[in-house]
Amino acid sequence: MANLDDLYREIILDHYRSPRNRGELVEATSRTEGFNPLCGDELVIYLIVRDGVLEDIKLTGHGCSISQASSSMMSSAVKGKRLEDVRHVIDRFKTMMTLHDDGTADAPAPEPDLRSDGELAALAGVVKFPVRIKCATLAWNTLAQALDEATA
Amino acid sequence: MANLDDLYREIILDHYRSPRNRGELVEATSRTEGFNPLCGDELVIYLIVRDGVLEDIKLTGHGCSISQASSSMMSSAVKGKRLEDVRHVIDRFKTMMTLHDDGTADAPAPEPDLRSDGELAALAGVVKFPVRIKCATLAWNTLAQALDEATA
Amino acid sequence: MSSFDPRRVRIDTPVFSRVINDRPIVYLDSASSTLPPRPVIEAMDRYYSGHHANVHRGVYQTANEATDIYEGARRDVGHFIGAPDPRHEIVFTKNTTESFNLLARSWGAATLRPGDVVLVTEMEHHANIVPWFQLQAERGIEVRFVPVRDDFRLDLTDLDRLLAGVKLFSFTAMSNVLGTRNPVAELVAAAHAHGALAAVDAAQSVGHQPTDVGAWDADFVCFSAHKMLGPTGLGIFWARADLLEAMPPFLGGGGMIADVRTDGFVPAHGPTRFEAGTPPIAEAAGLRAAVRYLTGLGLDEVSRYEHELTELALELLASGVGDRVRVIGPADAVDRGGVFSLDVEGVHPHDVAQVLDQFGVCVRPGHHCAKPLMRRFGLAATARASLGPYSLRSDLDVLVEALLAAIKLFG
Amino acid sequence: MSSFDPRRVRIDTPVFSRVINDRPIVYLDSASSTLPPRPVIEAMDRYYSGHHANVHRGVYQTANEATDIYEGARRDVGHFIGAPDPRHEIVFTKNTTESFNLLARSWGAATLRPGDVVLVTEMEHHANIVPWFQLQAERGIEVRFVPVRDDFRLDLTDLDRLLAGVKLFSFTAMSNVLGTRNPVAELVAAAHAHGALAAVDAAQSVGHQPTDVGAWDADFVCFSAHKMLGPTGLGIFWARADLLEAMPPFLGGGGMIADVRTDGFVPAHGPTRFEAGTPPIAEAAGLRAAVRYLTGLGLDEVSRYEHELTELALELLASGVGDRVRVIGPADAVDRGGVFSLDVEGVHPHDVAQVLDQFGVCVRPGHHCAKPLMRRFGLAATARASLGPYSLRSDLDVLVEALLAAIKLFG
Ligand SMILES: Cc1ncc(COP(=O)(O)O)c(C=O)c1O
Ligand SMILES: Cc1ncc(COP(=O)(O)O)c(C=O)c1O
Repeated sequence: MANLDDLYREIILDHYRSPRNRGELVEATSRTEGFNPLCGDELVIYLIVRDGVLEDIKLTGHGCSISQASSSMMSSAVKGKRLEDVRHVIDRFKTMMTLHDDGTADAPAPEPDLRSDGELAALAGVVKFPVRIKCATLAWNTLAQALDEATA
Repeated sequence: MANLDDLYREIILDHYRSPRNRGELVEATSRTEGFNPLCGDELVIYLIVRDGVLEDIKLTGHGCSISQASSSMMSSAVKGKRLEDVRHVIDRFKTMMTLHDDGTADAPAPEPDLRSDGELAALAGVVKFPVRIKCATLAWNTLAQALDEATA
Repeated sequence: MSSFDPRRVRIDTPVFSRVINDRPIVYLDSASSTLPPRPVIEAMDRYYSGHHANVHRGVYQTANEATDIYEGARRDVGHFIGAPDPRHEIVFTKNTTESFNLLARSWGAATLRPGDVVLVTEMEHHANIVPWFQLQAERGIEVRFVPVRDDFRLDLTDLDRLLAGVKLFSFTAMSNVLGTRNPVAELVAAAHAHGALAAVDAAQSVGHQPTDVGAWDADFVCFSAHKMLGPTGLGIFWARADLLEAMPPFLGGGGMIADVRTDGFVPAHGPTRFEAGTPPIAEAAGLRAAVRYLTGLGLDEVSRYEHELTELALELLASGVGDRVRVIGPADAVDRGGVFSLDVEGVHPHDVAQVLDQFGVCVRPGHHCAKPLMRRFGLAATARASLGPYSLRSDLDVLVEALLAAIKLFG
Repeated sequence: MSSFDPRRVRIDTPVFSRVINDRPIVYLDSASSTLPPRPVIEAMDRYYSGHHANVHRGVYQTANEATDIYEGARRDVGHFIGAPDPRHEIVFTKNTTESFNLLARSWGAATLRPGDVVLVTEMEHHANIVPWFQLQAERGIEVRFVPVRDDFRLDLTDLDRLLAGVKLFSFTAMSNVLGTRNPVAELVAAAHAHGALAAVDAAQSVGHQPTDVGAWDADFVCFSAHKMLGPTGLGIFWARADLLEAMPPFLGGGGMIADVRTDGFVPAHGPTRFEAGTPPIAEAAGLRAAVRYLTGLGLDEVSRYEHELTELALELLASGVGDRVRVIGPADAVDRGGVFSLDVEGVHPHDVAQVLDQFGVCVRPGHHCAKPLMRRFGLAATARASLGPYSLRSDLDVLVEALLAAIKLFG
């Protein structure tokens, strides 16, 4: 039986209450919208990408604690990183969030490099609540799309 | 439990094997088609109506034993009758064939004036087989329509 | 004291033996779907175990039995809603949504010309909006909305102006988000006074209060079996017999034809014209049992009971949870059903529902397929609790306990 | 000897305990609808008794369970027919008929222009004819028929000419009247060679032989749960993922939208775009159990067994009932399923079925929703007997006994 504490870790609640990198970026090099039709969550990601580096990122929108915390944690995790490293984090995160057909996840323990990242590992508990996975991945899918657009 | 003998009375099988008043009427004053989409039964009724009397009637078409026998018996019962008497027989027959919402029929015993008519009473057993009622009434509904047209 | 006993209904309803997170289930999602009592489940079980056969056209015994069950359901559900002539007025569809699509694609497409207006309300379910938008896109009709006031009731001040040029006024008897009950007979009369027909979405009302399509004087009524203690997979479309007889077919296939040649087809008469293919037969058996069960409870009793519980719920939600919980719907129990859309300050509806689940409390977060209404009140979602005839006062107590826990967790 | 035992299936199927006119039921109407085994009935019972809730959007436990059951059915039935990616390819409808209407009204209406040709065959069920006639009437497409030969097989001599200008070739894998099995992969290849897409009506085949939509290389496949030991109220529409993704919505309402405003709507992606309203959830639970049950039996085994029985039936009908019974369908068991349309000299099919009922034998009289085919053979109706995995040799003996009685009665 999945426990609520697995979902609402303290660090997640902290990001929800005090989201990082919140706001718009007037000098953004790209602006990308994400949308979860099921819950109505909405997200806008502003990026400044220069010389293969994600120099700055800001977010606006609304959603549940999981989607808000995930996007806030994401912004902290990728800000200032080289694009290939950002993509690598995205891939690892999405693997962590993947359920197989039989309902099991690949990574009951968080991925090593996410664990090394610290905070993101706190989101590993979300896979125990399959309906919430979409909440956690919205920001990441939107970021992936933003990078595709930024580098197209 | 309804018994097959209730349905296939000897007189019914006789009318099926040797249908009365079969054929077309070239001098017909009206020609009316009947059709049962459920079983594909088809019927054409030719009438000669003069001075308020159904002087002649002939039938063509195909269908199951009940619809064939019913139309054959009908033709014998109405031929030569005054129109108001024909309408009366039609009404009585349809009452005999009516099922109530609760699945019971009005006339477990045949109607007096149908009994007096003799043969038609043999069709009373059909109400015990509700899906066959449409087979028995096709000819009568078509005749009613033919009279409406003939007297319009 | 009324003889109605929700505990008996609960005993009849097997899902209530479920334990969720070590707590008995507190089912507060009847607006999404009601829980079927054992007689409904058993009617379907019995059907499949002893009578199953395809309907119509059969001559053998089980085929006749299946046909009797199916046609019996048509008759019984017709009588249940006061239909004068069920055999010529009731069409079985798969859900309310298909019923509205049938209305739009058959009656609508045959009747409406570019510029013709269909009037709906801002509190409609998407089932009574999207089919009209589809006609708008395909045929240039206009879709107009009756606004909703800040007190969550229809704003009828401009109704006469709104009804000008309207061919159909299609509105809900009760909002699945607000709980608001609309004055159906009055709205139908207004429509008729302007030469418009009137369609009623009875999905939320039919299992909770008596329905009389004749007293409403309605032209079309749509609802679902699964919201009146019946099974999934079955919707009902009622239409006045003369209107139904004039409607062209919608879905094409077996059972709805009089003839098919290699160069065209001739549709059949009556409701079967709209029932192409093998219909939901076992589901009809289930609906019939649901109608009988609800009739046994007495819709008057159910409605009176749910009204009392609604009064209590509104009180508890106004006072029992501090000032952090706002009910998006009428604050008093007058002309209102047992649906409570909650907006909890600082806690997203998704999170509310998640915490409530920990207490065994089943509520639904989201836009409840009523996005125009959500937008009207500046919300993306609410957490919705809703009652059925098996709901208890104690359910409301657990709801309040769980809401307090959610508020505490998110500080 | 194969391990497959029809007696075990019969023991699993409660309807077989029925006694009709003092005789055990002899069910020979599986082409109309199959009889569900107990695991199918129980799966739905269990669903309603322990898990019922509306799907999607739910956060609480039973809503998740219901969603898992529903989506699990999508996956399982997809794997059952060899669909590479069920989540993006399987749409749940209410029956085969709705599946074909979806194909015609969504893909067809979006793709076909006046003069475009849809090719069907003379042996199609109305479900695969009437929707195309509806498009013909509304949009001026042409509906063309592949003729049927006197030996009850498709006449493919002119196929290349018939395929000229064709956008879709839509045909049945097996005729519900003749029993004829068509060479699906070959016909699909011919369609593709002419730049046409191919749709397969698998209603009669999917419960009786293994299905592999990939080996067929088909573009669309339609079938019904109730003809594969599953429940009523559930149909399946399979489409290649790229085709499905490009299809516009059909029925409008809740669940199929990404957004709705007061001025329009944006449809959702994937199969849910075609699943407006509350779907047949319990029915999906039943289908899942049916798929599991059939998989347990082994479709290869079922098909081999039914083939043996078909051989026997053809022998008996050719020799056991004098020369008064004609089988309207291929005389040998090659490329043919267990469906036997009987034309009894001098006895109308309705009467045949009525007499057979007296022996507990369930057969269906009528045109079997295939009027163009009936006309082709100059018949108004036949009495059709058809097999399922629970059929026994002794069923055929009673059939023959009863046919002889019918012949005798009508002299
Ligand atoms: C070949 C074929 N296609 C389509 C159908 C229609 O199936 P349903 O009635 O489930 O829509 C049938 C069933 O009679 C059939 O045999
Ligand atoms: C008011 C109203 N109308 C229509 C519907 C749609 O019903 P269904 O999902 O059964 O088609 C619902 C159910 O959510 C509803 O509450």
